[in-house]
Amino acid sequence: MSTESPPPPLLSVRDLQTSFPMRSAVLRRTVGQIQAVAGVSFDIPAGGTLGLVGESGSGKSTVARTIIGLEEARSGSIVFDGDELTSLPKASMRRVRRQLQMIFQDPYASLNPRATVEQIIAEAWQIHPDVVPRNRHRAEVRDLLERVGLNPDHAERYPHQFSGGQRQRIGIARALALRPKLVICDEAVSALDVSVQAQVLNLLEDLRRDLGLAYLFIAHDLSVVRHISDRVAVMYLGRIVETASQDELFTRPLHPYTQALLSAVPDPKPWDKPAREQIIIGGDVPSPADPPSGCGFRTRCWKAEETCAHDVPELTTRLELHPAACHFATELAGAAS
Amino acid sequence: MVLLSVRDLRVEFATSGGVVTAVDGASFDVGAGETVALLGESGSGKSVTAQAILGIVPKPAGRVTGGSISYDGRDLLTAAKGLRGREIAMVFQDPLSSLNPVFRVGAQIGEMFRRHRGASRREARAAALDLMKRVGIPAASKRLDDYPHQFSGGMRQRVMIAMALALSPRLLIADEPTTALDVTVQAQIMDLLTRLQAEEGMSLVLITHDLGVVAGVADRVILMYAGRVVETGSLREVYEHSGHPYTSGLMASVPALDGPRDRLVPIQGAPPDLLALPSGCSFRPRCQYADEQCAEAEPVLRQLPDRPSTHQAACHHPEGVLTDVH
Amino acid sequence: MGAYVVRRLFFSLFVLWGAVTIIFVVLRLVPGDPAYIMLGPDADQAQVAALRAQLGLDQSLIQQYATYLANVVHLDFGESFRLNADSMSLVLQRVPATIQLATTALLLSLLIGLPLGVIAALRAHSWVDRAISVFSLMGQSTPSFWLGIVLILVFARGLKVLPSAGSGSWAHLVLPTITLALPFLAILVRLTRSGLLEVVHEGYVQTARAKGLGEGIVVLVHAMRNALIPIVTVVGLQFGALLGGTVIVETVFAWPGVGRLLIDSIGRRDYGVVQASILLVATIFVLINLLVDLLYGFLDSRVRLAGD
Amino acid sequence: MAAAVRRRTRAGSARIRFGFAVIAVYVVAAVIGPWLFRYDPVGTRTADRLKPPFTRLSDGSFAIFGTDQVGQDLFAQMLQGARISIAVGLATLVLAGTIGVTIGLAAGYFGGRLDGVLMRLADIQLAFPSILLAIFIAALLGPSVVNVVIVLAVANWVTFARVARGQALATRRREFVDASRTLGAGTWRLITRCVLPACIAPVLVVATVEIGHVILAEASLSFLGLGTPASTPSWGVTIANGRNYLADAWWISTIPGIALAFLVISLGVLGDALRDRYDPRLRSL
Repeated sequence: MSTESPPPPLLSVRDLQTSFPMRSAVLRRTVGQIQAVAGVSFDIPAGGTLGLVGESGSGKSTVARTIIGLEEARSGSIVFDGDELTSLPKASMRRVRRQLQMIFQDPYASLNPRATVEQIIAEAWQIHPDVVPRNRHRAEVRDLLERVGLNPDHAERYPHQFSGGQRQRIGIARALALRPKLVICDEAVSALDVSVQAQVLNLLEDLRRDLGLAYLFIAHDLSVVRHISDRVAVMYLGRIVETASQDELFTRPLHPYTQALLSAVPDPKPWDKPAREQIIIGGDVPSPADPPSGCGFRTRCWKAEETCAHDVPELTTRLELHPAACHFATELAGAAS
Repeated sequence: MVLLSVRDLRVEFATSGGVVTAVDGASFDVGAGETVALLGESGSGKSVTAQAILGIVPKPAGRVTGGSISYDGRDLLTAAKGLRGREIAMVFQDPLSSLNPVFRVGAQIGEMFRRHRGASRREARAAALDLMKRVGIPAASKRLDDYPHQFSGGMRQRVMIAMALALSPRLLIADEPTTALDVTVQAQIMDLLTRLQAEEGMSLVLITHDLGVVAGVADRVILMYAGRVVETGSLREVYEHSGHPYTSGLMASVPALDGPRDRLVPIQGAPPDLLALPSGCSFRPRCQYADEQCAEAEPVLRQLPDRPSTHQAACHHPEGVLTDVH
Repeated sequence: MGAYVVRRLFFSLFVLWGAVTIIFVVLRLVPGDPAYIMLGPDADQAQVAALRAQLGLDQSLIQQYATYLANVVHLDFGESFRLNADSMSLVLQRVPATIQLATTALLLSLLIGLPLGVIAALRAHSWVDRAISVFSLMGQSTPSFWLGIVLILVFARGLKVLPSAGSGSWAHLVLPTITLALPFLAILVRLTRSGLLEVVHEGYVQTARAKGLGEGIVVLVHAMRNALIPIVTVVGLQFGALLGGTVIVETVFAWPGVGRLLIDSIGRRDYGVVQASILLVATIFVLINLLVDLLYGFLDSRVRLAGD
Repeated sequence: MAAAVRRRTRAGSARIRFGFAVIAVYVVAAVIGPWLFRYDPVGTRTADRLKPPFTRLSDGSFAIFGTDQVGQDLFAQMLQGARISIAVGLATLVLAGTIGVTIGLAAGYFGGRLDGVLMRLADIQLAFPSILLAIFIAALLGPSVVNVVIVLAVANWVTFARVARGQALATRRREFVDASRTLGAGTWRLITRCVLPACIAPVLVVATVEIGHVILAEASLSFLGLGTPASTPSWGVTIANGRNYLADAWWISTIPGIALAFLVISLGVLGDALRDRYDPRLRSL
């Protein structure tokens, strides 16, 4: 890209594959693999935010869970801050884990109902005693609560005493406890009411600015992803089909799926803009257990031709365009502009 | 012509924490052939309102304690049972849990004809097949004998819609019909609903929390907060000239899909706790315009200054909202 | 459905094999020489040695297990040296009486338990529900051997309307059936009530109401069909308790079934007959549960079609 | 939703108080009763044989529940029986609970092959009606208090294993467990801090119901002559003895049965009330 070599990315994922076993009816033997993630590559620079969008079954959450170590990668590499996570010994993994944290979707399920807020946040320091010494737990918990916009005097309360938005703030405080460099937000604002969602989005932006955090922001809501991301990657059936800067992707989508996805998002003020033609694609996302041959999107694509059934389109740049995994990306670019 | 008229509806629920007024004096009308959006976040009472219209408020915890609902001149609070399914139909949020897992979908649709019209098994089956084709289920004849769990989310919602349409109701209430679905499928279902509404000429009440979903679809908007109607009017009027601070706050909370990426201006505070509502205006603790008047008197719906008479908001200080935002 | 049936069949066979093995293991694990235990403390060395040879106790464990399995497959549990007859045929003679008792008790429980459960659920938290719940709790908590004795005291000794023991007529069947049925019936009431209450708040019940169906159809068709799924499973497992209960009831009422034979044989240290009876009851139980599983698959397509 | 958050049901407080009160009376009677009313297992007083309730005996003592076939005071005998029944019940529960919860936790948390093996074992065991298995083992071991505990524990561990396994399965997939995992928590920490605490309430509920069943089973075994030996007169033994004197002395069998049933009913009431309060699935009703 530029002439001087850029600093290495904070997180670099290459050809990541994650699969789940599929069992037979009679003897419950493993008879095959469901490819939840079928070869995914991306980079996140320090302090950057990559938005990962996709519908259910796209594998976006599995990507997150594999990076954080909740699922095992079948192949591929995950390099975080210079360490290869897929082959790291357990002891070193614990050290690396500190730098890599996650915010979960469900603010009701992600907090242990039997623990106080202080216990939930300080658990991180019990596991990693070198981060904060025991006598500092109380003070640090209060600092963190203040930082995420909660009353520090509520440290002794239990999760059920908070509202959904407040609980999500507790989850954020827990993720920050180990002073991470990268935070994975897996649908972190999806379960919240719109009015509260905006509060949490603003908080995430403030934290990025103040702490220099990088985010892998996973969501199905395109406007939320656009709002928070520097770069955006679109996933479909276990693969990234298009990736570009936020600005590029939302103004000049190349992949037919991205175009359909953007077109499907309802506009709250449609009368403000010139009438746009809505693309409504038929059918559903195919099952990852039985994906179509060739291009995964071809069964719902209006551009699909013979070749799409045979060749998996690669995620590469065509002409001067940003990467899109479609045989007809150049054609579609012309049509879109 | 007004088809459905809700007046001062009150619905209470007994919870272990005390009695909660889920709907607190809501009034609105739905005209024949009209599409109305009932908007609100969690705890607004929008779904309970729909349950009250159909007479299916979960008993014994919940009960209608006041007000009236009339449908085509008939009192729904007493006559809902005879009209359910025939005149008024409903589609729910989660199509998987809303379909009976142990019966084939063809039988579940056909049941409408068998139980209401006394159709034979064969007639019901044929009618179910027609409906499934009409709502766009591919290979419908093969899928009649499938079970709900064998369908995708979007297809299940189509089954629900087919079932609701079976007896050509004049009013269809759709409670968050696309919330559980993916964006591309949501577009399909909204498209289907609007198409069917036009074909049937029925009234459609769309209940949702998503300002965008109803934007291109609904004629009118009824916005609810903490069990009360806080703003109502034509959709464009309400969206462009919000007269209630809650409405304008919601609009400012949604990130845009185009234009500049400005910092969001969220509504402060948390959604209302129905067990501990403040005096006067329920929105008061989250409102920048709130003053003593708001604590003393509960605002009623009234016409907004210099706006059409149909555009009403329940706020003591709509002028401030109108000038600040626009 | 085919794969499901095959899977359940395999599983039943596997469970039976496990039951046989447990009996073998328990027999060998018990401290002391099985031959000595069987013969009792009065036996002399020669008798013990003879029995050891007869039981194959001088062989290696694996050989013993193989012989044992082979014998079981041939339904050969040896001669009952007390009754001078083939153990298995002794047991088989007693099976009809036990089946008769268990079936009537099962029918009685279903006929009374299911409707009571439905009524309790429909009138949840009313006085009717409370009364039914109290009855059900008492039914589950009353020791059946004691209930049997009280029934004899009242109906046979006191009122003299029914026979106190033995078999032969329908009148003989009444008291044992009631005694055996009561705990099972009580469990059925509870299960039906809680099963129904669990599903009445489900979305599809709301849908059924929204469809304008009558309350009877909503509850008895849409809710009940789903509520039955867990009920059927637990009923299958609880049927084991009912079978186990026959041992006690047959003892109390001198009913000539397998249970009484079992207790008599334990008293006589007739272990061939003991094994044969236990294995036979276990087999009946496994078969019942196979039926239950198939019924379960019929009721719930999700189970039947999983993985097909 | 705010309403749901606040939901802290105090369902069944009256039933819980009733259950605890009755059980407390039984426990107190079992602990101190036998000191106050001496029972001599081998004593015989022919003059006082088969006396009905409320009889003044030859030594001037008052037999509120009458006497048995050897002239023993039935009330003293029942106090002794309470001690045995409750002790056997508790011991069995501790044994079966420890085995069951350990196995269930391991199966549910680790899943996979281990789960498969352990749960097939449980399935096989369930193929035996538990009373039948108990009868079989008891017949081989011979009657003794320790043997009864072993037999009943073997017959009842599966219930605990299933509950613990179900809870472990449900809990290990919860997001808050994933959250601890991403913090770097090890297996031991996850089991003891997240999964085990989630098991405690349901296991206690099951234990309450189950102790009633165990006490019933003990009485049944003793009634059949396979439980506690005649020298330790548990309620089952007493009822069995009375069977032979039904015509002349109804009280010998009847009164211990009522005492037994009342205890088991109280345990059932308590268990139900605790379940209503702590089982979130039923709480919403």
